[in-house]
Amino acid sequence: MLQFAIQDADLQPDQWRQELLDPACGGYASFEGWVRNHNDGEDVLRLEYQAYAALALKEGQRILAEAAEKFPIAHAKCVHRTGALEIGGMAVWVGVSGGHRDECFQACRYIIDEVKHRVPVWKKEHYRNGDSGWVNCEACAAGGDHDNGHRHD
Amino acid sequence: MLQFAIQDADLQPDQWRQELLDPACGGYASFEGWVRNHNDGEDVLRLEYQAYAALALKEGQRILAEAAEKFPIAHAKCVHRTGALEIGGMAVWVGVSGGHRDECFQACRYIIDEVKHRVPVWKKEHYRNGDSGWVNCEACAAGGDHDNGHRHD
Amino acid sequence: MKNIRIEYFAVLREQAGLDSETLSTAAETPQQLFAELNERYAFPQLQSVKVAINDEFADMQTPLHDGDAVVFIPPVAGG
Amino acid sequence: MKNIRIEYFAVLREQAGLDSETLSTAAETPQQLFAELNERYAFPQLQSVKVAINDEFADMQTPLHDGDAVVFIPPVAGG
Repeated sequence: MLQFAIQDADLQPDQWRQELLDPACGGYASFEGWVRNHNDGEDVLRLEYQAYAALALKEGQRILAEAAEKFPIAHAKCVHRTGALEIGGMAVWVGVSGGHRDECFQACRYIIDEVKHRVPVWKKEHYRNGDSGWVNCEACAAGGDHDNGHRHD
Repeated sequence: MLQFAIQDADLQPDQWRQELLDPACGGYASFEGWVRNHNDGEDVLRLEYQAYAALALKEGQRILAEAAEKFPIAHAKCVHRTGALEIGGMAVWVGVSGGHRDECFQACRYIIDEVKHRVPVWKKEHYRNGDSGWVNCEACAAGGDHDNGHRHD
Repeated sequence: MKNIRIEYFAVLREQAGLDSETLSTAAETPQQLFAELNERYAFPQLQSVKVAINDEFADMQTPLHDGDAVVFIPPVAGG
Repeated sequence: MKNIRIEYFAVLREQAGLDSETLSTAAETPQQLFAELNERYAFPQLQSVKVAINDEFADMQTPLHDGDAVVFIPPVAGG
């Protein structure tokens, strides 16, 4: 099973984990992206995610297929949240099951890395100081250099 | 929070995940080790885990401390199961939360790798053909070479 | 002239003040179309902009056809 | 002679047929103690065996003291 989805409601990892169970699998790796209370030195109050759904679903599905081609996994699922999220909210979830832990970890990492760079989803941060900005948008966020790939988890 | 535990009852990852929530964290990585229905070409019916608890708890706790020293994570927890497990049962769980995904993935992987090699826990596999054997025990398991570090997930 | 449907997301949606519109344009490529829209809406400067035509990634030099649906994609930031 | 408490796990427990015992022994080190036990129980051959004294990993050449608790550790296989 390889499935990418987008939804405007709270993510349900406990439920989706069940979909990846397989008696032939010895490992399961998962990742959750949570909304942090700070980013780039700013206090973040909440976030807002927007997706270009038609293309995001295609691109997400392609990423899962690539992961399954590169690593001998059995199942992978990824769901991205849209809409308003509070601090601590879950923005994205990835789950992977496979024979051994090595392929599970590698595929899980591959999926989240690619999703963050390729799937057309955008987030707007709302700061304590009243500012807000679309992340990775040079001219709209305070504080400039948003070209650091390791900053937005 | 850094906590290693051993228990003879079913693992409860959904509950433990809550303990790792932190508004300063942007990422959460977890791993589950499941009992596979095969290993080394043999059909496995069930497994039995035995732990030298007093030392396992110390060594497990040391591993978590090492992970937190090597990678800038916030919280990590690992629980290992003992006793009899059926196919699909969860033998070990690791959860890590931190600021960014990179340290979460790395610490989670470090913990499970070290736990598997250093924590005094042993498993006995019961095969469909009636045989059984303590994994990694040369003379007792059928089929010989158990020195392959990537075989037991 | 061709009719092109344009959908806006993120900072482009905010700056254009609308989710989507259908435009009659002489633009031959997404590149030309984006320049035309930029004159109208004065988008903020972006590190990069990609384009999708009919819900697939495309090149900014791809010839546009009457009835195409175009989306300009500012740098993404999921997760 | 010193009294040593020995706890067995996994294949060693199965082969010895007991969980633990207290032994009066002349062995000076875990290495010597293991050889003595091996003569009695004929343990299967192991790739390696480690030792813990009083619930801490120790060297097979560490001097044993009266009252020590010793555990021999066959290759582990958790997860």
